Amino acid sequence: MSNNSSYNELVLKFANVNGSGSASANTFCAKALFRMGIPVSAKNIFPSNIQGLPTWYEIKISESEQLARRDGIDVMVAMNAQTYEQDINEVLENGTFIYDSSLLRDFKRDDINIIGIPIAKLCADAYTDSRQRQLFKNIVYLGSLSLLIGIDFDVIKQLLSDQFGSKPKLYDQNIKALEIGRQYVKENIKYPLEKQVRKSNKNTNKIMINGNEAAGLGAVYAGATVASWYPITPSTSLVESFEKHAMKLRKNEDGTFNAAIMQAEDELSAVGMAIGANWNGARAFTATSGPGISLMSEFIGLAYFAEIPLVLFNIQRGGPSTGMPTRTQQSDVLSCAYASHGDTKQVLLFPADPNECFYFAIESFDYAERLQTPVIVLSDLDIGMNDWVVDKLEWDPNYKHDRGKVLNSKELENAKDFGRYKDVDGDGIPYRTIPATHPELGAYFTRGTSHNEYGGYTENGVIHAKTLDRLEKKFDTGKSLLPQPEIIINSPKTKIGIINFGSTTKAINETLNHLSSKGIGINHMRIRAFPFSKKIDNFINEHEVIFIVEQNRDAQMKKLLVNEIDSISSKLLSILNYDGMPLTAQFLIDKISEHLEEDIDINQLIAPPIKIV
Amino acid sequence: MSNNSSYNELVLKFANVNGSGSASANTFCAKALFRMGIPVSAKNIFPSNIQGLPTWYEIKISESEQLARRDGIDVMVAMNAQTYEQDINEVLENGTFIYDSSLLRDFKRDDINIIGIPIAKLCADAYTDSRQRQLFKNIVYLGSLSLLIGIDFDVIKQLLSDQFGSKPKLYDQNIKALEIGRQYVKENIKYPLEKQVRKSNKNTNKIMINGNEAAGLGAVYAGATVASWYPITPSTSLVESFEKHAMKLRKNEDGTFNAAIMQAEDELSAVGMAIGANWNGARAFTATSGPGISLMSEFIGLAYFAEIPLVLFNIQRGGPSTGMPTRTQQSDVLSCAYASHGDTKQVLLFPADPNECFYFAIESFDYAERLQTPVIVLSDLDIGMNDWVVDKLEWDPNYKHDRGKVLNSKELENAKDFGRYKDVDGDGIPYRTIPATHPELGAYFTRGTSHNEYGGYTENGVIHAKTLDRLEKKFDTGKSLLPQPEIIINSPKTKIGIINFGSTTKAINETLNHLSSKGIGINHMRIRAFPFSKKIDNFINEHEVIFIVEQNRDAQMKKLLVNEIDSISSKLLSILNYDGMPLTAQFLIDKISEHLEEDIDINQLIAPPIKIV
Amino acid sequence: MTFIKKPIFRHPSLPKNDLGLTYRDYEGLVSTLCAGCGHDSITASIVQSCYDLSLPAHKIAKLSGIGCSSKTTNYFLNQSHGFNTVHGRMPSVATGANLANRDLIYIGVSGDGDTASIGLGQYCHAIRRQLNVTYIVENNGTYGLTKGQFSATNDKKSKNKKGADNPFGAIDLALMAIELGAGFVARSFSGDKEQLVPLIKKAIAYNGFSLIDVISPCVTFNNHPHSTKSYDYIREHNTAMGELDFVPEKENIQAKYSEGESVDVTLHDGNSINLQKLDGNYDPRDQDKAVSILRKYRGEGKVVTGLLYINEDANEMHETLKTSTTPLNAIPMNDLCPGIDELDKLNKSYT
Amino acid sequence: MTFIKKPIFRHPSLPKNDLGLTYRDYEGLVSTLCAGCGHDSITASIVQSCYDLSLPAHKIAKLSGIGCSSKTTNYFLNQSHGFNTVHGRMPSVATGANLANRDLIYIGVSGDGDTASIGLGQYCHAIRRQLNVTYIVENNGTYGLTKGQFSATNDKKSKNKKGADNPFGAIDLALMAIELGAGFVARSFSGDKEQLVPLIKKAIAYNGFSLIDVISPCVTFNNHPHSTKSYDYIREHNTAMGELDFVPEKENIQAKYSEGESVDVTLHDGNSINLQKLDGNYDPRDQDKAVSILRKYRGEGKVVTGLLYINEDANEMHETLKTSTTPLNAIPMNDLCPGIDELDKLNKSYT
Ligand SMILES: Cc1ncc(C[n+]2csc(CCOP(=O)(O)OP(=O)(O)O)c2C)c(N)n1
Ligand SMILES: Cc1ncc(C[n+]2csc(CCOP(=O)(O)OP(=O)(O)O)c2C)c(N)n1
Ligand code: SF4
Ligand code: SF4
Ligand SMILES: [Mg+2]
Ligand SMILES: [Mg+2]
Repeated sequence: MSNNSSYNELVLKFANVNGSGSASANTFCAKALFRMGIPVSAKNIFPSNIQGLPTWYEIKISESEQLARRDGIDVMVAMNAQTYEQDINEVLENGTFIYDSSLLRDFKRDDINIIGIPIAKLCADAYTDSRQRQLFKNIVYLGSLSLLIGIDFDVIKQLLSDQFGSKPKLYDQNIKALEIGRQYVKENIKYPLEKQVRKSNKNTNKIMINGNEAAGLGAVYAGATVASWYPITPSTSLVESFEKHAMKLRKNEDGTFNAAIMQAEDELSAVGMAIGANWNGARAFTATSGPGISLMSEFIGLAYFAEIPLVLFNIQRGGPSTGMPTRTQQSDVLSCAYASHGDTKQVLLFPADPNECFYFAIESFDYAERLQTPVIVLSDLDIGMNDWVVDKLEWDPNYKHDRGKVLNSKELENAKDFGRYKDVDGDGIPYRTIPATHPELGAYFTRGTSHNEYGGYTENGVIHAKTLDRLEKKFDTGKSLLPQPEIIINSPKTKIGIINFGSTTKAINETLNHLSSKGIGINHMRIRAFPFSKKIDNFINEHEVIFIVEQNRDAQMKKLLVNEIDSISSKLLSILNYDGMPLTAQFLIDKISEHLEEDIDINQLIAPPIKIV
Repeated sequence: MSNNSSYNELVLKFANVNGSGSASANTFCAKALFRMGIPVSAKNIFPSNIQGLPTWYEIKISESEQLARRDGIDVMVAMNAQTYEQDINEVLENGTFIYDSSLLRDFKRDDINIIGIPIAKLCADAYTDSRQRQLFKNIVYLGSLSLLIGIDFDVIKQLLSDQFGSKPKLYDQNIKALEIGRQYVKENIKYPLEKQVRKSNKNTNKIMINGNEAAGLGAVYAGATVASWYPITPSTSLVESFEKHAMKLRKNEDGTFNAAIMQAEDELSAVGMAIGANWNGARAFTATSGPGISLMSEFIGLAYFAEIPLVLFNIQRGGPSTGMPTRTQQSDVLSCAYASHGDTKQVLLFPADPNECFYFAIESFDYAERLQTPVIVLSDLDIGMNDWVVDKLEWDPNYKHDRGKVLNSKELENAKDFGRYKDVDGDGIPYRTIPATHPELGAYFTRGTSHNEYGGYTENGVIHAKTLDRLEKKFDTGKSLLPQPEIIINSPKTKIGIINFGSTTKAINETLNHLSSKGIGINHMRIRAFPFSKKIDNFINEHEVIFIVEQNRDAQMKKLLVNEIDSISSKLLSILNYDGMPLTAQFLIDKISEHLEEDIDINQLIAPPIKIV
Repeated sequence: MTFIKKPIFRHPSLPKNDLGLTYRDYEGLVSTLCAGCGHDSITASIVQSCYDLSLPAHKIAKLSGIGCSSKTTNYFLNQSHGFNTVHGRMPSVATGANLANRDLIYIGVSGDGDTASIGLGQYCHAIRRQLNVTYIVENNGTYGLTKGQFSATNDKKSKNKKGADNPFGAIDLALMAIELGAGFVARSFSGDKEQLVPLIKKAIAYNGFSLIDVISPCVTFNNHPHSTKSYDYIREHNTAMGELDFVPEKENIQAKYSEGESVDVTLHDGNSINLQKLDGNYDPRDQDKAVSILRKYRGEGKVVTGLLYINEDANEMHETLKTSTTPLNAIPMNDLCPGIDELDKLNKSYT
Repeated sequence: MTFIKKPIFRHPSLPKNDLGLTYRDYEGLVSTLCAGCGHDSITASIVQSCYDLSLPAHKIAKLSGIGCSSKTTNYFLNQSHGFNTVHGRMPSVATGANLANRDLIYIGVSGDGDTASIGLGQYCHAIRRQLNVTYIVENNGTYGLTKGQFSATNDKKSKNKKGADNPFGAIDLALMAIELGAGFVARSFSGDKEQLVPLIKKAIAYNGFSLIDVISPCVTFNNHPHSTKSYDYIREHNTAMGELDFVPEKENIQAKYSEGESVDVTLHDGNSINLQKLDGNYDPRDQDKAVSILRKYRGEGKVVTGLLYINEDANEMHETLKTSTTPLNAIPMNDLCPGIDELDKLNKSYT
């Protein structure tokens, strides 16, 4: 063992061919490290393809919990000859490059440690079936690696026995493959490497989970009963998680299920079903990404305007258009916030990790029913499909699901005059009824056309504008109801702040730590929901320079902030008319005069025109 | 004739039942006034229904060319008993209320002049066929009105003979009906009214036309050959105009047409067809409104990302959702500017009246082909479906359609290395080829997935980000190419400005005149296109208070301005990453450090953190 | 025809059904459709059917898309929840609603534009799932609400209001439904209440997807050169004025004919259609027969009406999905939420 | 299977077609589909057909939606413009392209998810318009690219990769096409080049909508309990690991059988299908016969292959629309723009 040994701080990367069984093996490795109590973070970088293309898996191992991605690889397990060249370039000086030396290669880098293991040969010797020869290559390199970086073999064994518990033969065969890899290292290679791992205790009360698994489970805990969806990467596994858990936890004695999962014919249909089910009093959701959001936007506008609860998970991927379906981005912020034509605004939630996906999945239904409007949970591929180490999921037995303002039969009888769209409480949120509640009371007509307080059709512009105003008031009500931002004041005196949301949080924490160590204090706010809480206005007003970190080109969250926080653009005064009638000059004159008369500052800016007409 | 007579300044309104033939009659009246040389502006306020519901038609008559709508009616022709009550309330003091006194009524308003004409009875006496009795009521009240306010009968006759030229019998019958109305007035009523009209000379070189008619004709002049669409109010008549003119002006000797009009099965298909046709080198467009825009958004994103020219007319109507299909709004600004998921931005044009609809329809194809991107012309119901008096349409015989960067066979042979998405000229605009141009050169693969400079599939985040950057550069190129704002400096010294776009311009002009007359000078800028010209930045920077006038609730144009003009929200600094990979801390640290080091102002804001880690 | 509220006065001597309700109790708001529109006749037949069946209106949900036809859900069953969704997408909303509560009766009303054009995909897939809905297409071969464009069910030979030929062939929604596995497929005529009411009643009783494709003439579809003099006048007048803005009031077209008989019905536009009623011996359980009879009469330019096909064994959607017999919207949150112990187990599985 | 560029070396002795081109000249990029995917066989048949017909590749436009199948347009005809549009909406883009230039040959490639689910409406309406396209559905009964969900063409009885039953009935795209008036409707099998190549050639030559529904097995569809021991191992392993991420390399399935014969073909998943080839006496011009033979064999659980229906008199879209014989994209702007005199006349009409 060299004196330069360092522990639990390295980036490990696997380069494979997809469809070769490597994904399971690599996940297995991350899990073993997790069980050793070491903080890890794993990223699967896979192609939009089923078999034969390059795929990578990165594990950041960091005792000091700096768990954002990092360029520059310490140990590269290069199992795909097609990408050797690019893979070896990523290895840091003094790093290690492990490859399948069944075919020897000269890599022309002498600043790194190149290890050849003849994996294909080892497997050809050990197995006769061609598919086993293929598949076990993954386990063999895992075996080798376990010795090279020091993964506890007992942990591995336990993990294998957990996984193959009921299938001892599979267990044995996997152990055998591991041993092949270990044996080769023992006999041929100096081990362990300088960068290695050792047991730690950082993962007490932690779990390893991806966001889609957590969100699907959250929807089960939320009491959702209808999931309608159309397959699309990277959202598919969210519905699969819901299905798996619901089918297991909600099975009745007669073989029926207290849930319905419906694969729709497309995204329009998927969201239409979710709207229909919510309208009819079930908790229903859909999940999609990218193109699906665009296709759903007409229906999202209907739900907004007819005030139907709706939960929609958008697991964002690389856009625009079909874009990069297997890469992560945060580029649907604007298209979701303003989804649909006309004056529409949607409630957004921004989970930062799988743990928050679970809670937001639950709360999203509460918000959707309380506010009677679509709630879009903006996760992304990084959160949704990668395994993260997070706090374990908690459940408060006293938690009560908030079904919002729904009138039951008795309440309907006591109500003086039920009007579906009346603002009875002054918070902009009307009362609704579920079909079949009462034989004579509470029926109303739901429509996407303009309507009066009773749901009746109207083309009266004044009533239309009043409805739009109430919807805006309702939206404002959301500001205090929804998750508040997380604010960390690193320096009470600094005038510099940084804002982020979603999956970039780990990188922010790491960055702020780094800057702190250089004596630079920057205050941090993580946005968790739109409409924006007043605290967000305050944070922005209290700082003079604010960085906004986003994973998109168009600075979409910044746009949303300047859009919604008037103090930022205070010199622009809006004059708005939206009753559907062509504008009159009198309306304008009145509005402008009001401003001129009431605001002394503005008054002082007046100068006479060149010619007086 | 009273001494209080006033001329050519009044608002005339017709209240009718739709499907009763009133729309033609009322348009006829406006046309007659127009032919008398009087400035008029007509607004049709109709229900989303075919027969039996209330409908109104307003004509503002203003010699002084104050042609925005005005509340308060001078002469109301109330032909719908269902709405008498609301109609009479709109009449100004000393105004006139004309109704069908076949059924006498006491209206309890003695501050106005109430005139009863037994129109139904007159028609019952004059006609035997029940449908003629119905239809000619409209002509009878027109006849009465012509005497009451003084519409030149010769003008009316000429108009009738132009309209029914080839059908002398129809002409005679209409004249007869007019005379019935006139006769009754002559015999029973004191005429003319105080508010009347007389010949003027304001309409030389003017025409009366609606925006959809003009835009459809513009598309013919633009050389568009494919129109694919799905019926939706208020955009339908645009395609009908294109069809009418193309079928007439583009008929070949063999009976075929140099145009194809395709009614698609829905909006997704309509825009898909337009994209396919443009991809294949035809000039093609679609027209829609409200819900159609939402449905088209996936395809709009494809055209943006694959860089396919596309012209889309959005004749805006009242939203959200199905909303008020027969009312006007400007509430699709944001949903069009950011149509589709991912980082997308669309070129918008904002015509202010039918005249500009004609020119923008032509230019939109030039811009779409030059920039290889969708161009959305944002008209609205007010412009699109109402008849406006505007300058006549002009055509410059030297005008050459700009087909953009399309390589022909010879150019392909001379080109060293054709790459569909290469930025050869540094303006962000690549060269394209039309299928079948050359047997061996120029073929490329068009896709919505991420692609390299040759159109090849890629999942390389760096290449993806480079493409997005080039698209942004191309968008910037649009800033100087597109129509510049119209700026009117009413007062060089004032620090107050007003911004508008589209159909509100008449109201702005009227307002500014009014304020001018009170000594208040406000400078005016009319925005005509997005991306915003630098002149727009300048105007905003040069004023301290700016009113922004919009026909929507959400201040959508203001949002677009603060979004795109960084000076407005200069304290927010974006840090953006969009290569599809999870964010690294190093990336952040580098970006922040750059700012801290380079910008002295920011540097001064630094304070140390509470605890240094 | 008017937007004035219908008087609520109920005559005490009106007949009552088993629930003690009168016909009036099943009505909706006053129609705003054109006088003479076939859709209004269908509305009346729906009211009659629900009254006859003594259905509790609040247990019915009525859903529609967008169009004149789709507006009608507002004109019947005031005591039912109604949902005017978006154009062409009613089937998905109805599917979701039904998933949430399998115990309600679902009536879906759509137009030929709504179903055969923009909504064709959703229509086909709702059928494939055997959604338990009574799906009524008010088929007028045109886009009424947007003023008379051709729809995809319009026969190739016919002309539109401007005299233009319909360029493309008609989609036969009934044939399509049979092919896709709909359990109950019928065709009728808006003016034939005697046939329509029993069909609606059977369709409501049927457990699965039931289509009734109802030919429903549109008054604005008014352009045939062979109509009366005065009519020609109106047409010419409209043309000269450049706009179709006079819609003469018409009577609903009625048709009475017996099983096995055929009848020529003249539409508002002067065109006529030949309706052929299935005879009493026709066995609607034979799918092959249904397909061939539809194809045969279509070939002869005839429209065959009646119950074309019924599959008495089809599994409706919930049976296939094995959803709980209790409606999903009625299961208490406590039964749906697995609680803390399960979460502990799950947490373990994530380590 | 690999993303390495295909070597451009061409053997000088390769046979040449009438244009002097070799088979290689009709190829595209190297496929990235799974080894053994049926889609790759279809690609080869398309290449063969175009080579045999001596088509100038640049006069062909190839369009597709999204899916493994839709990717294949990149794997043939490198000299043709290709367009991978959006999921399910290729028919509309192809319609627009065809409107712009009626002189090109259009090959549309789609999957069963792309066509029978999200794209069903566009598919039906493109047929109705008799769009002149060779429309090839690479039908594997599953969503390959999104990892094995059921598609709407999947037979009710079959199971998916997780062993779950397919709940809903299959949509028969060929039957649907015939009903909607497609002029040319065929069905084939990816592994039967001898049948497929002539069908593709005929379809390309046909002037109107030609559908070839090609059964095309998917390797990942691998879950049948009756397969070999070693396979079972992989399957169990995948299940235990919780993810299907091992795709064993397979051979393309081939099938050779003659007219009138039937053959059982075992798929990668161990399931088998029975293919029944139409015999030489079958007259594909009889629509009724085509419908009934499809219905009959389906009833027997068999898949009938061959040219099922052809209408030699159908009007393709441009004939119906009366578009100019010169492609619209080739008419000079000067001929399209009416100019100043017409505008003056029009201005007058607006006064
Ligand atoms: C997405 C969308 N596109 C277009 C429209 C406009 N539109 C309203 S009704 C209608 C057609 C209705 O035809 P049909 O369903 O046959 O009903 P009908 O009026 O004939 O009864 C259309 C195209 C719309 N409301 N929404
Ligand atoms: C709008 C949209 N929804 C979903 C997807 C995700 N998606 C990609 S391919 C595919 C299914 C492909 O199935 P199929 O057409 O049968 O092709 P195969 O892969 O089986 O050949 C889906 C759902 C998408 N790309 N776009
Ligand atoms: S336009 Fe036609 S379909 Fe619409 S209400 Fe009138 S008659 Fe009925
Ligand atoms: S997943 Fe199936 S359809 Fe896709 S490439 Fe592989 S074998 Fe072919
Ligand atoms: Mg219709
Ligand atoms: Mg498939």
